[in-house]
Amino acid sequence: MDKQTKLGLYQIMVLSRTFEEAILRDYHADKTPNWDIGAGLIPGEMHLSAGQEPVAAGICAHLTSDDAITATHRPHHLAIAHGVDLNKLAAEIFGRETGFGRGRGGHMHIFDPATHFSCSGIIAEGFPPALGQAFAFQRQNKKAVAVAVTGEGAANQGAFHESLNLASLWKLPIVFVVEDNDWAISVPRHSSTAISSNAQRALGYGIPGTRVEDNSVEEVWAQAKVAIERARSGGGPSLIEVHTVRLLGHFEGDAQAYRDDLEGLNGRDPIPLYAAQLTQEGILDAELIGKIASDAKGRVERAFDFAKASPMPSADNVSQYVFA
Amino acid sequence: MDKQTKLGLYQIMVLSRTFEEAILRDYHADKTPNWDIGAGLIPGEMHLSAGQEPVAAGICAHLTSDDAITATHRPHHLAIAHGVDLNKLAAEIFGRETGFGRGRGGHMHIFDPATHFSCSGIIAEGFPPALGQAFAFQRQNKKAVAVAVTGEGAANQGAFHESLNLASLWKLPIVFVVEDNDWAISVPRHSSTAISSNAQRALGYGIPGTRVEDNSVEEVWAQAKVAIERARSGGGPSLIEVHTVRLLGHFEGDAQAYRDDLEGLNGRDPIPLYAAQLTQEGILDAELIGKIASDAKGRVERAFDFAKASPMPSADNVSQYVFA
Amino acid sequence: MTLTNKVVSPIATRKLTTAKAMVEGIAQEMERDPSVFMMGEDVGSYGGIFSSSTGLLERFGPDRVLDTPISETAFMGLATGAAVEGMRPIVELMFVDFFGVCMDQIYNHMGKIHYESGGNVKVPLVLLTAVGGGYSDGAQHSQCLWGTFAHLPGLKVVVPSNPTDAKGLMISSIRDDNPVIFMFHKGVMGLPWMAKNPRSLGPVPEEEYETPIGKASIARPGNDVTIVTLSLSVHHALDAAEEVAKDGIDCEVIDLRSLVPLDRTAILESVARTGRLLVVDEDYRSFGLSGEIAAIVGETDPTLLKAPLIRVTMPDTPIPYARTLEYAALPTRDRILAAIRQITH
Amino acid sequence: MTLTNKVVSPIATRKLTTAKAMVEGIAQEMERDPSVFMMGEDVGSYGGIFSSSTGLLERFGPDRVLDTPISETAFMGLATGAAVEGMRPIVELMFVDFFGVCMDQIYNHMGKIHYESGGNVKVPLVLLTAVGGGYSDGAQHSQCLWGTFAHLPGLKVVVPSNPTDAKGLMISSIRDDNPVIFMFHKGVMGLPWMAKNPRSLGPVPEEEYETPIGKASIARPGNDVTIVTLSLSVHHALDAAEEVAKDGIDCEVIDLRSLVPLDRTAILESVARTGRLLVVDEDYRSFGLSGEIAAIVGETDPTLLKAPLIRVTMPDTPIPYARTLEYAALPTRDRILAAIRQITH
Ligand SMILES: Cc1ncc(C[n+]2csc(CCOP(=O)(O)OP(=O)(O)O)c2C)c(N)n1
Ligand SMILES: Cc1ncc(C[n+]2csc(CCOP(=O)(O)OP(=O)(O)O)c2C)c(N)n1
Ligand SMILES: [Mg+2]
Ligand SMILES: [Mg+2]
Repeated sequence: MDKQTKLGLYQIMVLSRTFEEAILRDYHADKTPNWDIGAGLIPGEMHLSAGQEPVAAGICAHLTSDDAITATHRPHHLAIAHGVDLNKLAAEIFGRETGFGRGRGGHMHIFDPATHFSCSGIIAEGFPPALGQAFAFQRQNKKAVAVAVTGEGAANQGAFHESLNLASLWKLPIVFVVEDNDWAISVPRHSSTAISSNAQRALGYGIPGTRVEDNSVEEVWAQAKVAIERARSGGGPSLIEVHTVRLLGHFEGDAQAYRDDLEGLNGRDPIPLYAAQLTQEGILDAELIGKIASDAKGRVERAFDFAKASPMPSADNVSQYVFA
Repeated sequence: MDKQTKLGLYQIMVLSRTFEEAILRDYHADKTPNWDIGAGLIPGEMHLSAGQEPVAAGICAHLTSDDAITATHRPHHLAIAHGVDLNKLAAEIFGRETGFGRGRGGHMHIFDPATHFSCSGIIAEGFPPALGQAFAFQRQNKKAVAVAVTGEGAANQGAFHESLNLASLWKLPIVFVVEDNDWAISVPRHSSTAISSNAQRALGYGIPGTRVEDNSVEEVWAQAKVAIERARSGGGPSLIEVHTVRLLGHFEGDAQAYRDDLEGLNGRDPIPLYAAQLTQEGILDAELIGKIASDAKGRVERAFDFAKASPMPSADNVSQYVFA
Repeated sequence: MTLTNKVVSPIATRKLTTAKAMVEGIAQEMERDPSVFMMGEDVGSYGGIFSSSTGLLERFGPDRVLDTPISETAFMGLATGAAVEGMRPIVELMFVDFFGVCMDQIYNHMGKIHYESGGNVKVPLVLLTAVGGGYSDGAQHSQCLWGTFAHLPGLKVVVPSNPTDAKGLMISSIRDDNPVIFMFHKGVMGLPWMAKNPRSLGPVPEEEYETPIGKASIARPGNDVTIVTLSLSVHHALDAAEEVAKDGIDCEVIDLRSLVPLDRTAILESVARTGRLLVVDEDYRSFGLSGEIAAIVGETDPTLLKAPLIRVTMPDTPIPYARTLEYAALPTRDRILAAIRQITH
Repeated sequence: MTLTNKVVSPIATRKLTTAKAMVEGIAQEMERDPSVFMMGEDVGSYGGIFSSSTGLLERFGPDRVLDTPISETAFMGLATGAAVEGMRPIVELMFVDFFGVCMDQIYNHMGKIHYESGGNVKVPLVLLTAVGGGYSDGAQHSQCLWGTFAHLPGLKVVVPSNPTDAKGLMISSIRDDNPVIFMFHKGVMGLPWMAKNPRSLGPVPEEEYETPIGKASIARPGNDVTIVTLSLSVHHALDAAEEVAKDGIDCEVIDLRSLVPLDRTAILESVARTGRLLVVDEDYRSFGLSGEIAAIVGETDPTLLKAPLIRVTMPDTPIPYARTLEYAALPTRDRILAAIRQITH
C-alpha cells in the first residue's frame, strides 16, 4: 500500500470527522434552553458516524462515482468518502431547497444520482435496493459494483438474509459490509445474536466472508480491494464485517446510561491512532496534519455556509415530488 | 430402534397417506365438467404432502400433545402424526361447523389447542409464532418443546433467519425442520439458493444443523431424537433438513409441466420402500400390511363420514369470532 | 378505454382473456423497450400462478423473465434499485395477501424515494399482484387490500376489470415513471380452472395502446343510482343493474379502474345526477375505499345525496374458508340487488 | 374516562406525564399478573426510546422485560405464539413506520388466528408503538398510520391523547383477550427532549383502573361544530376551539380514543346536534379515518350535515423533513382554525 493511498485514507477520515464536528456544533447550538430535538437549524434525529470513518475510507477508496453505495441511518462518513457534493449534503441536513432532496429527505434520506449514493432509515432495508443497482449494472454490462452497508444490529433483520442469498444466487456484483460498532442503540451485540462474526454467516450463502478487527482502515482497504475486484470481475458478492467503534451516542441526545464501554473510548478514536501510525511511518508530520485539518475545515465551512445561505423550501410546494 | 417404534412409524405414514388419498378422491369428485377450484365439497387450494410422511412420522414420534408443532400450507402429515383429532381435521377440510376452525380456517389454517398444533399459509411465517410457544414453555417451566417446519423454498425468507437467530440467542426449546422436496411450486432448489444444505446455515446462528438424505424415516427419527432431547433439556434449538419428495403437484390442479424429475418418481415413494425394508427385517408381512392399511382406511373413512354429516356454518355467523 | 397511443382498429373483434391481454401488453413493451424485465415467483416456466406471464420466458428468455426465491423483501427491493438505475421492472407479488413480508420495501422505499430525493430519483416499475376471493382460498389468500395501498402515498394503484382495460392499463403502467401497483382479480383473468365472469373474455386491439391511469370508465350509463365500484365487482354490479333495469331502475356503474389517482370528477358528476350512491367494494368495509368515496361527496356537497349512501363490501372480518360463509361476506350480485332496491324504494 | 375497575379517588390530584402514566399501568398489570411481560428494542436498560418502559427492567428484571434483536418479524410472532400459550405479551414496535418489516405477523397471524381457529385460540397481547411527527424525523419516522391498522380486521386500535386515558386504556388493553395496537403519539408523551403539549402532563389516579376501549370521550362539549379527532390533534383542536369560542363559536371536540371499535354513536349524536363536521387526522388524508367518519354520516343520514364536511389531515404526501414543509403538512391549530371559520362562515 503506497504512501499516497495512506494519505488519502487519512484525509478522507479527517474530512468526514470535520464535517460531523460542524454538525455537532450547529445541531446543538440552538436547541436550548429546553433541549428540543425538533428545534434549531438542524432539527430531527442526528446519527453521527464518528469512529467509523475507517470503514468508509477503506471501502470507498476502491469505488468511482459509477459505483453505487447504500448507507444506513448513519450515512455521513460513507457519503463523504464516496465523494458526494458537500454543499448539497450540508444543505439537505439543513433542510434547504438546494439539498440533495430539496429538504424533503433529511440526513437519513440522501440520494445522489451522480454518485449512485443512497441511504435508508429502516434497518437492513437498504440492502434490497442495492441488489437492484447491482442487478442493473450486471444487465447493462457495466463494470460498476454496488456496496451495501448495515450495522451489526441490522444483520439480524430478515432483509439481510434474503439479500445475501439472492445476491449469491444471481452472482450480483455487490459487496455487503457490516459495521459492527458493538451497539444497536442500547443493545450490545451479545444481546442480539449468539454468534461472534457475520463472516460465519456468509458461508451459509456460499459467499466469502471476512471480519476485520481493530477498526484498521488499512485492513478494511485490503479486504475491500479483494471483495470489490471480485464483484467487478463477475465473481459475485462477498461480505466484510468490520469491528469499529461508535464514539458518540446512538443519536445526539442519547445519554448512554446503558453504556459500559465509555472508559477508554477516546483512546479508540481511529483518527489520532492512524495519525500516530502514519507519523511513525514518516508519512505524516505535525505540519501536514495541520494542513489536512485546515483544508478539511475550509471545505466543510464552505459547505455549511452554502447550506445556511440557501433558501428553505416553500410550504406551498409540500406535495410536489410525490409523483414524477 | 425397536420393532414397535418402526411399526409405529410405518403406521403413521400409512394413516397420513390414506387420509390424503381420501382427500384426493373427494376433492376431485365434484369439480367437473369444467374443473373449478372453488367448486365441490372440498373447495380451494389443496396442498398434499404425499411422499413427505417420513418427516412427520420421524419427528412426531418424539412429541406428546404437550409439545407444539407448526406446519405450513402443506400440513396434513404433520397434523396426523402429531395426533390431532381426525374428525375435526376432516371436518375443517370440508368447511364444517365441527371442524377445528368451525369452517373458518380451511386446510391451511388448522389450529388445535389440545395438541398445540398450528399452521400458516404464509411461507416461513409459521416460525415466529412457534418461537413464542417455545418461549412460553420455557417461562412456564414446562418441559415441552416446539417444532417449526418449513419447506426448502421458505428457508430463503427473512423470517427463517430472524427466527433461528432469536431462538439461539434465547436458547429456546425449539427444533426447526426444513422439508426439502426439491421444489417450491415450479422453482427447483438450485434456482432459489446457491447452497446445498441448510445445515450449513445453522452454524451461522450458533446452533447444530444436520441434513438427512434419502427421505429415511429412521434417520429422521434418530436426528429428531437428538434435537428434541436437546431442546427439552434446555440445550436450545437445532435445525434438521430432510431431503424428501413431493409425489404430487404443488397443489391439486398443478399440471407440473415444469417438472423434470417425474420419471421414476413413484419409485421414490417412501411408504412401499419402508414396507419393503420392514418386510425384509421380518417386522412386516403381507397380512400385517393389509391390516394396517384397513385400520387406517377405517379411521379415515369414519372421519370423512363425520365431516360430511356435519353442518355447514351458518351464513349469519360470518362475523363471529373476529374478536374474543 | 381511451386509445392515446398508436392508431387502433376502431372495433377490435379479436377476443382475449384478461390474462392474455395483460401478457400481450407486457410482451409488446418488452419488445419495444429492452429495459423492461419481469420477475417474481413462478413467473418463468410456470407462467405465473394466475397466468400473468404465460409464454414470456419462452419468448424473452431467462435473462428477462426471472423466477425468484421466496424472498419478497429482497426482490421487491431489487426492483426498486433496478428502476433507480434506469430499468423498468415488472415484479410480481403472487398474492397481495403476502404484502406484509415486504411492505417496508414497497411503501417506505419504492413509494417514497422519489419524494425524499426531491424529485431527483425516479422509480418506474410495475408491481403486479393477484387479489380477490370467491374460491375458498381462506383468510391469507383471498383479500383485495387496495385500500391499504391507496392509503399510503407515492404509489399509483391500478385495478382493471376487463381485458381491454387490462392491456391498456398495463402498457400505461409500464410507461409510467412511478411505481404502479397493478392489482388483477383472479376472477377476471379468465382462468380455465376457476369460475369466471363471462366478461373476462373481451375484445382487445392487437396494437399497443395506453389506457390513461386516473380516469374511471362508465361501464353502464344511468340516471337513478350511481354504483361506484371496480375489479370483479363491476361485473356483479352490471348484472344487478341489468336485473333492476327490468323494473325501470336505471343504474350507472362507474368502474374506477384506478384508486390512485382517483377520478373524483366522474364520481361527483354521476352522484349529482342520480342523488343515490352505492359503493361496491370487495375490500374490507372500514377505513378504505368506500369511506373515501363517501368523503368526496360529503366534502363537496352532502346535499347531492337524496338518500343515505350504501356500502356493499366485505365486512371487517378475515375471509372465511367455507363457501357459505365466504359468499355471505362477498359483495355478490344479490347483495347489490338488495341495496339498489333499498336505496330506490 | 370511565372508571370501571377499582374504586378510585374521585379527583386525582397527582399529575403524571403520559409516558409515566402508561408505564404505571404496565407495572401494575405486571405486578398483578405474572403472565404479562414486555419486549422490544431498547425497552430494557434504555427504558424505551420514548420512555414507554422506563424503570420496568429495574423493577421486574430481564426475565420479564426483554431487549430484542432488530428482528421485528421474529419477536412480533413470538408475542403471538406466547399469547396463544397463555401469556400476555406487551411488545413494542419502536416506530409504527417500521410496520412493513413485520406486517405479515401482525395482520396475517396476530389478527387472524382467533377467527381462523373458529374462536378456539385467543391472542391476548398489546402491540405498543410510537406514532406521529412534528420534529423533523422525516418520511420513515413520523407517520401515524392508524388507518392502515384499522382497515385490517382482527386488531383493536387504541390511540390515547392524555395521561389519564393512557393509563386506563393501557390496563384495558392488557386485560383484553384480543390483540390491541396501542399507538402513542410522541408529542403527547411529555418527553423532556421534545416540544410537548402542556396537556401531556395530567391527573392520573394511583390505583388501577380501566378505560373502556371503544368509547370516545367528549374532550370539549359544544353545539356549533363537531370536531372528530384523536391523539395529539385533540389538543390542537381544543386550542382552536378555545380561540373561536371568543367569537361565540362553540365547538365540540370528540376524542375517539380508539378506531377499532369506533364509537359511531358519539359521532352521530354530535353531528346530529351541530350539523357541521370537521375531521382532524394526522394520518394521510385518503382511504383512511377521515373517509370512514364521512361514510358513517353519509350512510346514516346525509341530511345531518348543514355544510360540507372538512378534512384537516396530512396530505397524501410522504412526510417531509424540513420544518417549513412538515408544518405545512401537519394538521396544526392554524389549519383547524381556518377550517372552523370556513365551516361556520
Ligand atoms: C426495521 C427497523 N427497526 C428498528 C429501527 C430503529 N433503529 C434505528 S437504528 C437502530 C440500531 C441499529 O443498530 P446497528 O444496525 O448496529 O447500527 P448502528 O446504529 O450501530 O450504526 C434501531 C433499532 C429501524 N430504524 N428500523
Ligand atoms: C410469503 C409467501 N410467498 C409466497 C407464497 C406462495 N407460495 C405458497 S407455497 C410456495 C412454495 C413453497 O415452497 P417450499 O417452502 O419449498 O414448500 P413446499 O411447497 O415445497 O412444501 C409459495 C411460493 C406464500 N404462501 N407466502
Ligand atoms: Mg451497531
Ligand atoms: Mg419445497
